[in-house]
Amino acid sequence: MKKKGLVVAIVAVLVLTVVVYFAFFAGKSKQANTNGKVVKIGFIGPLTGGAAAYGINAKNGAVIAIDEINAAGGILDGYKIELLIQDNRGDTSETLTIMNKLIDQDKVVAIIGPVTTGPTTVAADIAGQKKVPIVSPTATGDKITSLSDYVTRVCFYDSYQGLIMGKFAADNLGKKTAAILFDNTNDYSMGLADAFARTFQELGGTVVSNEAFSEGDQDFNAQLTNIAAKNPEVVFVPAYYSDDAQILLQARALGIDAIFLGGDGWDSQELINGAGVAAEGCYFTTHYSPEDTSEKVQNFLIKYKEKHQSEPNFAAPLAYDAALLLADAIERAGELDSVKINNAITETSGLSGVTGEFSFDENRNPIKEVTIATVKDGKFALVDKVRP
Amino acid sequence: MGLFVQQIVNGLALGSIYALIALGYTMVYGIIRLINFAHGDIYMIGAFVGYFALTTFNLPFGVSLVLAMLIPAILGMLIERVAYRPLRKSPSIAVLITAIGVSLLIENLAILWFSPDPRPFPQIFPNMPLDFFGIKISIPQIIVFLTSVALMIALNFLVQKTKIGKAMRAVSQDKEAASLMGIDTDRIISLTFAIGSALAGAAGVMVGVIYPRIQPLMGVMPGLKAFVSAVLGGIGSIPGAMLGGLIMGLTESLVTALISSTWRDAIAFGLLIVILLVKPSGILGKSTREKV
Amino acid sequence: MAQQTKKNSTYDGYIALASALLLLILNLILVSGKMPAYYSGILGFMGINIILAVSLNLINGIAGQFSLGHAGFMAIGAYVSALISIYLQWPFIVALLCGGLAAAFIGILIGLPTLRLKGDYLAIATLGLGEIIRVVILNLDITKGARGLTGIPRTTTIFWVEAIAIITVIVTINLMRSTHGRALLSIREDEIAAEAMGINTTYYKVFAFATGAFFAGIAGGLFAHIMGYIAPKNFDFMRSIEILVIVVLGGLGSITGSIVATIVLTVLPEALRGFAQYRMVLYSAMLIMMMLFRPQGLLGTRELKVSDVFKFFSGGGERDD
Amino acid sequence: MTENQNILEANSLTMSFGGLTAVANLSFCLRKGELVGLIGPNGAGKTTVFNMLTGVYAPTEGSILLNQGDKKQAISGLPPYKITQKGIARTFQNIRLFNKLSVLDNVRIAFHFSRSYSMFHSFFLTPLFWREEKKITADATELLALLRLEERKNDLAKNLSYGEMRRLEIARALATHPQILLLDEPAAGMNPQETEELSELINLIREKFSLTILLIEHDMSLVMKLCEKIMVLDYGMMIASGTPEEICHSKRVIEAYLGEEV
Repeated sequence: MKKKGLVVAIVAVLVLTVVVYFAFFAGKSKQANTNGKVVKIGFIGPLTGGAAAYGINAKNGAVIAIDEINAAGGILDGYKIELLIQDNRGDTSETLTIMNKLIDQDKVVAIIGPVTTGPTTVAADIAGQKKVPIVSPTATGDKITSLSDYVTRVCFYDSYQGLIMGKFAADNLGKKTAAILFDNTNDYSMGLADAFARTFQELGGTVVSNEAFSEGDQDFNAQLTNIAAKNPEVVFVPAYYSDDAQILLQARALGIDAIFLGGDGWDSQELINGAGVAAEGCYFTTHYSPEDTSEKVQNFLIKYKEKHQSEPNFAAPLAYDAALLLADAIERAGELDSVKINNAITETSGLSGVTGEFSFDENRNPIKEVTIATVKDGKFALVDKVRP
Repeated sequence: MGLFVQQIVNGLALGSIYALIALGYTMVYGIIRLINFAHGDIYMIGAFVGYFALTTFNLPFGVSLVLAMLIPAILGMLIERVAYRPLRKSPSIAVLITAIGVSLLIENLAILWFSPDPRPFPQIFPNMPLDFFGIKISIPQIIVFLTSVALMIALNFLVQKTKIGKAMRAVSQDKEAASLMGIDTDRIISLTFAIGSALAGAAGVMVGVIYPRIQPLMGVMPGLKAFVSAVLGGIGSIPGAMLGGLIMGLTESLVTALISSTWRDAIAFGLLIVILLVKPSGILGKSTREKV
Repeated sequence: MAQQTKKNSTYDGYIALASALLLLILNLILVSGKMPAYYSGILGFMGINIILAVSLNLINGIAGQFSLGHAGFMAIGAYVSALISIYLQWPFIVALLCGGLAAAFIGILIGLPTLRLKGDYLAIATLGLGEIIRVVILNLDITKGARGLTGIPRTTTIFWVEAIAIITVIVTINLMRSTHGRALLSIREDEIAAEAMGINTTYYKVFAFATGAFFAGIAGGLFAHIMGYIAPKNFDFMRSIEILVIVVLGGLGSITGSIVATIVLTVLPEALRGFAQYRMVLYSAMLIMMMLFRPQGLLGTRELKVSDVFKFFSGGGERDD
Repeated sequence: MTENQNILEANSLTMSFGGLTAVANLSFCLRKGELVGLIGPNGAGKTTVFNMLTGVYAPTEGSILLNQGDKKQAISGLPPYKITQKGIARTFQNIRLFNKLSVLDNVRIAFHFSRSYSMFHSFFLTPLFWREEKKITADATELLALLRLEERKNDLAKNLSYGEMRRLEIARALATHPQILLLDEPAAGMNPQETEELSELINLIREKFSLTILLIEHDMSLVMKLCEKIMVLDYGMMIASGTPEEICHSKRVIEAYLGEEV
């Protein structure tokens, strides 16, 4: 019996090795089929694990952009882009390995990703060391682009959004008391909360309650009950849409009728699907509005739905834009040299994508309009576009 | 004071869900001494079955709840048959690793099939607060609490009064003696998994009702917390699991309200360790002395 | 005498194993300059996992104390050594040692009360302790909470990792062969009988816990200085589970088993990389199959010896545990 | 030191578990070199007495004094390993060997405190380590030879026969260099032939190591033949003690055993 077990185990390992080799050679032969003229770009994001919803959306968005570019004849006179997609499970050590693999083994010229801030922090270091540019679609942590000259992002950074919302609450809405409910296991949420509180107080408002929750929480009643007791005029919830829907529902069930405010994490059809009427009248900052009638936006939305039979969340258009940005930069660099491509990225100006027109500040953060959206009659509606 | 009572109400609703999941843990542990790590994932499957029954097939709530108990029950039996029964005589740690493997497998298959995106659970009951002397209790909270209590009473009846229940208790006392008494222990173990999984499935639907969001990894933390609840109450003891679940829910709610949610998990686990040190058998468990 | 030669060959096996590892490290030093970062990175993680697995094996497999909180000790080592490197700029090896000692200290502190528990209860208590450590780190200011600690010098090289991994393995194997190692084994086998043999079981359980925590802390320090960035998420409960899976897969109590399993489980996900979303499904399915067909782990409780390899190639590799 | 000195004194030992009193107000002495039998019906509290003497249970009341040379010291309440180190060794009624270790290792473990070296030596395999290990192995092998287990020294303990397991338990106990040896039903499960050999063996080790032995046994013929003194326990109380002949004729003992088929 024992011997049989050992044999089975060994066979299993061997079979796997064969499978691996197969995968390896399959990868090789695929490369051979594309007749040389190929630009390799890496994609890193969580396709499994807790953050997979963003990773998969981002991947889909990037793929749509690359397909469009290739269908239109590629870049640099006939070079086709090959996107090498890697799953980092949202894990930092996986990211380190993947960065090394993409750069050393696969010789990519640039990388789209990582999607979340933690892994991007790790990737930034290696990108700088090896001088290969990375463009993160959605990593909003304030510091990441200052970690290395080779990190660019197409989304806003955390405190920028918090600042805009704080201003909006105090000036546009004219409110005096606010409560904050944030995810303190998430740096994105913490960053927005800090910036909101700072701005709101500078403009004369008072933060009457500051409550925290942890990733994966389902029950927000305890925090909301505390908030209800303070009776604030607005509640700022810098979290992701599925948490937001929960919070809205539970808040309304507790009889809280304050105005809810949020960041780009709110931007998903799922917010309305999940929260229903509870979402009415909330405001949030975001990258673009699906209601935007511009051809670029509508074209993207149609393509996404066609290909994936689902509504994209905000990660998809941002990754789409990241891919556009890279392709544009490679075109302008004129050759497949990572350093030149990076320079071209920083020099980008007026490139128009789904989420707006891109130029970059000295820290390679995008200078583009912030959209403030609301929910009206079960639909997102554009409130304002704010320029810094 | 009103605030405090309000937090207790919140804690009871959360606690009743922990209690439902904890029951499955406690029953399985009581009968084969296995921490069934996949139990939290069965709860997730229950939530998804409920979701599809309510949305895709437009079934009424009662039917959906029954389905969400039935399918996890079958899944629970299947897991026991395929993954745990062949290891009945292996060291417990090997079975534990298998359980972890099953848990990972279910989670990752669910991500593949259902996509990792969180889904909003359909709102069946009006999301409005009822006011009891200043204490606000929402209709979903009431539904969840009452359903959970009803299921627990039913389970207690099953275990205490029926023949099957007696057989289950006998097997958990002494497997060999029970089989000598003519009890088909494999069948009873299978049945225990079925009942425990059905309760977890029900808990999944309850969670959908009260916190209407479901996703493939939703079972991980509640699973862990429910197990802690089971240990807290005295593992192997059914009233213990109920008590443990309620204590857990109340503690979480009060810690979040009075201290901070960030310390909540630390305090929940701290409580567990204190209980284990003071009374390792849990609040309602019976202590056993090793014979020398 | 026949017995004598048998004994000697066992020892030869260990010595040969150690020297094979030493040779490997010499090779690594030679090529590490030229090695692509992808491979040296994987080797680095492999080495760290070997340290973690062997140290957990000391607690779980050798002393028989079911611990599920290893990531917590790793976290303490990682944070302490990283903070020392950032704020005090002490030499790398000193920072590592401080991390290890801090982990060992916490190990003793929490080991003393909890090691009265047994089996599954101990497992759950240690799981809870690991989570408590993580939550504390999440809430401290100096650790920067969920934002994570950036700016850790990336001093860890493949040389450091492999050297420390080999030291860990050799020290553990030496320990196992001594009277102290036998004391640990006796606790695993039967605690009451061990006490009756005059063995201070509490002392040895805490010793195993502290030593395991020490090496886990060192591994954490290496990890922090390889990544340059650490966050509480790196040390969650799944991390403890990952290490436990390695140990059980290799065989509880078998040091060489832990090494073999680490290699398999580091290479396997890497190899499955092409399957993207199916990767974790395959990994978990493999895990279940392994346990069903070989619940005692790859090597059971025995050690892989050089003579086994020769026997395997000469066609007589099968033997009982 | 005289032959008749008391080596162990137990004074009014009481052990209760919750409401149940397993041993009540038990006092006795062991003289140096004596071989004493402890008998009584099932559940009389014999093993509980052993557990108190070896520190597994701390007596609820009463004290145990150990005489070594001139000094008397209280050992009640000490942890088991300290009591073993002070010279009381035992075997277990339900055999407790280290099953997955070799026979040799089972005995080597018992040399743990008498032949120890510091952690440092085991981490770095110093010459002292090799020297001590060699001695430990030699001593263990010698003990195994004495108990006729030498041929099985590389087998796992769980693969031994029942009689061999009992002997290995004795070897292991002897390796802790005891002055007092407590044997808990050493002949249980043995056939008459094996029992006969066992009684010779007990006499042999008693001589060789000048041991004081306290023996729990159900096999009356063995007890009568071997012991110089017998103590009879019933419901946790000593109902008789004396020479085998006195016990045979004690009314209370016969009453206690009446109805019990021994």
